[in-house]
Amino acid sequence: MVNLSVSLAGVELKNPVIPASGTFGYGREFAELYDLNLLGSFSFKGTTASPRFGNEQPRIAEAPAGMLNAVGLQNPGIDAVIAKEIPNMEKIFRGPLIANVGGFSLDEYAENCRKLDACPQVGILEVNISCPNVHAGGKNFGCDPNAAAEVTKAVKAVTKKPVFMKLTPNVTDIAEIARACADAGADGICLINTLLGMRIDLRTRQPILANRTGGLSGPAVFPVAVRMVWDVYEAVKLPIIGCGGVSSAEDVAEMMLAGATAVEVGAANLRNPYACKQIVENLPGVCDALGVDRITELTGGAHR
Amino acid sequence: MVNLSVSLAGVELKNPVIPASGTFGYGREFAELYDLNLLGSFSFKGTTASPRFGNEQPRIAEAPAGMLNAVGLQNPGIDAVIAKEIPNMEKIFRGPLIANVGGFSLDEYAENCRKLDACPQVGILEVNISCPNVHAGGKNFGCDPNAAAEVTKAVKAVTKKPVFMKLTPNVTDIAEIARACADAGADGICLINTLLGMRIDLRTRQPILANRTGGLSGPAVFPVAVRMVWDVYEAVKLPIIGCGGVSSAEDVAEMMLAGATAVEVGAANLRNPYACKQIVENLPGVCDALGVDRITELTGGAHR
Amino acid sequence: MQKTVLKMAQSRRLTRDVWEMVLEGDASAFTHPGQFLELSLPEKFLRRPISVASYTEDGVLLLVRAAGQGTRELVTAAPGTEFDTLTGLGNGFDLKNHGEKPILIGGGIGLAPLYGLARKFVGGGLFPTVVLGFRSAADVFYVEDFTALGCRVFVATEDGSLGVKGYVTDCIRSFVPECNYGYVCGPTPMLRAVSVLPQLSDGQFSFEARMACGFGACMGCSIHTVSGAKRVCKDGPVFQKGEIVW
Amino acid sequence: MQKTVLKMAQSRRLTRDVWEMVLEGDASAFTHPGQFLELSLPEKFLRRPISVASYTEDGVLLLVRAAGQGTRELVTAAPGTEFDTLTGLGNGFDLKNHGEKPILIGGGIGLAPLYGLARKFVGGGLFPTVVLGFRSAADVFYVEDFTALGCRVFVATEDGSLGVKGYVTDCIRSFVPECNYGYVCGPTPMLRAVSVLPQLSDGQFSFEARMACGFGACMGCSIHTVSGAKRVCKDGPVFQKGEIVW
Ligand SMILES: Cc1cc2nc3c(=O)[nH]c(=O)nc-3n(C[C@H](O)[C@H](O)[C@H](O)COP(=O)(O)OP(=O)(O)OC[C@H]3O[C@@H](n4cnc5c(N)ncnc54)[C@H](O)[C@@H]3O)c2cc1C
Ligand SMILES: Cc1cc2nc3c(=O)[nH]c(=O)nc-3n(C[C@H](O)[C@H](O)[C@H](O)COP(=O)(O)OP(=O)(O)OC[C@H]3O[C@@H](n4cnc5c(N)ncnc54)[C@H](O)[C@@H]3O)c2cc1C
Ligand SMILES: Cc1cc2nc3c(=O)[nH]c(=O)nc-3n(C[C@H](O)[C@H](O)[C@H](O)COP(=O)(O)O)c2cc1C
Ligand SMILES: Cc1cc2nc3c(=O)[nH]c(=O)nc-3n(C[C@H](O)[C@H](O)[C@H](O)COP(=O)(O)O)c2cc1C
Ligand code: FES
Ligand code: FES
Repeated sequence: MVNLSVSLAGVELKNPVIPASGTFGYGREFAELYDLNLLGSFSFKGTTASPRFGNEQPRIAEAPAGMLNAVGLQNPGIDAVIAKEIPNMEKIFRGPLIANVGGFSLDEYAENCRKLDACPQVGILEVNISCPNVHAGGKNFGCDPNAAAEVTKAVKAVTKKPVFMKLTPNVTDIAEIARACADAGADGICLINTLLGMRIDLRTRQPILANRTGGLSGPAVFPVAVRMVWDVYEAVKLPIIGCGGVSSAEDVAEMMLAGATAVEVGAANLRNPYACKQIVENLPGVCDALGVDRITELTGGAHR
Repeated sequence: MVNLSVSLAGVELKNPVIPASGTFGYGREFAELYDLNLLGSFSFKGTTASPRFGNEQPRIAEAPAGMLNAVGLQNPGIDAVIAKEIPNMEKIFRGPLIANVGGFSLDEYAENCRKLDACPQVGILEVNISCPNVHAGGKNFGCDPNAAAEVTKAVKAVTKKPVFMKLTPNVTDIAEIARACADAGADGICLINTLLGMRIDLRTRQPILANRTGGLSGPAVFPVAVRMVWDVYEAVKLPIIGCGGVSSAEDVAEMMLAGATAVEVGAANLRNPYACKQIVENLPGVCDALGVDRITELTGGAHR
Repeated sequence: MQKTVLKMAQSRRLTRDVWEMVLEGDASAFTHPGQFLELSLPEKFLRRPISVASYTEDGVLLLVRAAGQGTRELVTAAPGTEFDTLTGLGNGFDLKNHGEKPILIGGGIGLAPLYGLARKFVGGGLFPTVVLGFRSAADVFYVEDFTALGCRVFVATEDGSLGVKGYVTDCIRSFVPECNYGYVCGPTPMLRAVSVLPQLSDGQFSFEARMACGFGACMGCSIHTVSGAKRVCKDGPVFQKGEIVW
Repeated sequence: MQKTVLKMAQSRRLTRDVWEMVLEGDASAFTHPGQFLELSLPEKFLRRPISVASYTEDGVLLLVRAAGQGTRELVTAAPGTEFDTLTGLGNGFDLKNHGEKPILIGGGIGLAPLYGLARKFVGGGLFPTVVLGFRSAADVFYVEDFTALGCRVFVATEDGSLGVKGYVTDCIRSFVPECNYGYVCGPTPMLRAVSVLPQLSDGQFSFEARMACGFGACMGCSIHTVSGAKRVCKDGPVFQKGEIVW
């Protein structure tokens, strides 16, 4: 029997498989298909202070071995999430939840995290810094080490829960951003969010997405994600949640060898609603084939 | 009859289809399969001052809808290229060649371009700035606007041929790099080079590539390339050679709508040696379907 | 929702770009006409949403327009080709509250879900009026199939090459002014035009959106409604007239 | 090189991970044993290089080890499956300069190109000695096929469960010390071990490398030789002993 359990900054997960934020809603649709308690955790849809509709239609475009999305953080707002969604999630998943937090200002991040700090169901705060800073001309927090550090500090000041900073891959030096977050007190790093992309409709000659650009995810980004997880593992001594293009148990193992302690699965859930379940089921076999008794042995294995 | 001809900073091409550097060697292998004169031009393998073996084996890894390469600029050096390869290429392609130039210092870039300036067969210098600067601790020229501008100036000082700066996509703000090149006198921009990626061999637990990381290319990167071409088109008033994941005539049209004047085809040549020929053959049909008489009408069409 | 494998049984070309396809397999997840399925195609990451034109326990009938590369591959797949499919998606039409004088209004390929709806109505003894709009005579399909059910069918073509010249709205105004409850599916401009026909006091409108999941998880397909954001895939694709924000 | 479509005619399992496959189609681009082809597989970007174990005008024989996902898909493809293929790749073995006493030395799946080579030699009246190495008896395949050609065949297994216990080098030293010209294909450590056997004054060694194009365009497969960088796919896969830098 392979031991699949992992620990993320003190939070114990029965296995490293975590549906990624925005691809699992609040779990409801998947709970109709399988028992979510087989998952390590799940990261629910990114939450902002106010309710958001997000971007106009179309929000989805296809890409080779992947997809673009420009949902734009649609969510009912932090208060509704805490009042309605978290109690609902508690009914379908007993383990610690990962709360993905968005924000357009330092205050908003802090406010959201302060409120979530009071929710015992939430085990980890995953702070999505791929958001434009309205106080800095819309510059993305995650693209600047100082801004990333400021968000980290603002959030750490209001919570005792472990804080994982979720990084955008659209940067020159991902290790620099990770170090800034680590120095500012982050408990872990989650990466990658989506790569900025665009598709154009030949017929209309306009970008397919109403928002013009969207985030590329799915298998296409997997090698980029593995490389960035590798870079961050070399740069900081924090647990890493690896994410980007994972769609099989083998991909989970590869991500962990690159340095991840746990692994998020995003777009794969959308194409195959049973993706996470199948990955969890196949993981022991993959570990056996690799001669591994405890899956934690894999973490960072490629650096040795 | 659709008019497919395009002009790149004064250099006339019979159509916008150009095999990308490093995926077409010096044309020889393809000339055995079809008449290269059906191409707009071709960009031959990146040239450095000295002969280079490049990286050790393995240099190639697979990726979803793409591939990683870490060839490492294998080439016989500028003098051998000028003495042997360019005369050979002249025999199989009558149009203007695109000379892709690498370098590990400003001097090396300038030296290579000075020598190529004397070659009448070369129509355009395509300066690959995805190279580490040995004088700046190995920092990539293409990741820093100042370094990119310095290379541009160094090269422009030694040649009268049009200079296209070939950008790396591994940056936070591609428009900033493009603007730096434009301000420094570039005649055009070529993008994108490969996205940094990594694959790990589960069995050996080590990165597959001897160089550890490699460059991701192929269809997987197409949406990223389209987005960056869009961004650069908005940022500078220079002709753009779009590149990255193009594998069909439709992709060429999409790249042009995003802002490209001509389009390079890379990894697709490796998977299908007839890729460029088929794209050229299909282009009139695609233009017809889009109701376009002159293909130049497409350039930047999505910005209107 | 169910994940299952459907097998291409037969495919028949109806017009230059529309095919009728029969897929066999477990279709037990369908409960209402107007629901849809999502087919997985080789070398495409996203599934393709297609309405069920009708369903039985062991198969579905699809009407598919070859709109792009994916649907082109689909309609030309060889018999026996298997498709990994999500079935029973979306809410479908509500047959109970059909108003006084229901009318089925379809634009082009949008008629697909109305066929199954008409069959259900006819099975229950109600013979709705059907108005179908097409670009031109060459694009017309499935009119006889609706007629064969016993429905009164009107055809409108934009160029007048068959039936009434003009849009479905022109046809409805002129020939069936008495109908007051619409079941509507077609391109969004048509839906909107139909929605402002004063004679239609109420109705149900089936929407399209680019989808990533098709089952409510990603918010990729959300539209504005009077009661806030709704997902076309899960809360729709059929929306009550009163909910819709145009 | 030629781009063509090959169709799976039959596939037969030989050991737990090795299959014999017959593909039909235009194989006229092959001129030498030791050449290879590159098969395109659905959902894989890069083609898979496989040696031709033998070829006729209208087909090829392949021996394939299910090493990863791609080869697993390949060996289990249904008869009739078509593969877009580049044929006639690489230089292959030189049969003319076979030295005085040639010996064919294969390690595991590396025996594939040697089979065609042996057939060619036998066709020309020369019956080379063959030494084949395997992990264990369960992994042994194609020994009878070489024997049936009339060759003298030695088998070595690492665990001694069949034939000589040890590596091919052990076998060669003990049993065929007279052979002095090798045709060698197998894993790189084996090639190297064979190359330092003092009895082999010369020989030809077939190499593997991860390839992107397979036809000389990308420099993905380059190795060091005494005369500089050479491409395994185009300048090889067979290299003369004297060229090789280990
Ligand atoms: C609920 C619903 C029911 C539908 N029912 C039918 C039907 O019964 N018959 C039929 O022929 N078509 C139907 N469609 C439209 C059909 O889904 C698209 O024509 C198809 O997805 C186009 O795929 P493609 O690969 O051919 O085109 P491409 O343009 O190459 O597709 C690229 C991407 O855009 C998406 N896309 C493109 N057009 C549409 C569209 N109109 N709606 C949604 N997504 C789109 C594709 O799914 C794919 O992800 C329906 C759509 C929805 C949302
Ligand atoms: C010239 C040549 C001749 C060959 N002849 C044979 C043969 O006759 N029979 C046979 O069974 N195998 C042969 N091989 C090895 C065969 O190409 C690999 O086993 C196969 O590519 C593995 O693909 P996969 O998808 O199963 O494995 P994966 O590991 O999933 O493949 C991933 C990538 O790595 C490449 N790769 C993995 N292993 C190798 C390898 N050993 N050599 C080259 N590329 C590799 C694949 O081509 C693919 O691009 C030959 C290789 C070369 C270069
Ligand atoms: C439809 C969609 C919505 C997403 N929403 C969020 C979000 O709200 N917050 C967030 O941090 N990441 C969001 N992401 C990014 C994913 O969580 C993940 O980081 C990314 O998709 C890469 O993983 P993948 O390739 O497995 O999809 C979203 C991704 C998709 C596809
Ligand atoms: C094997 C290989 C070698 C390459 N060598 C070079 C090179 O020498 N110089 C260069 O500027 N780009 C080089 N590139 C990058 C390509 O020219 C191109 O920018 C990139 O691959 C993206 O295009 P694609 O997705 O169509 O392959 C190379 C790419 C590949 C795959
Ligand atoms: S497509 Fe995912 S929620 Fe509708
Ligand atoms: S694989 Fe491309 S040169 Fe050999």
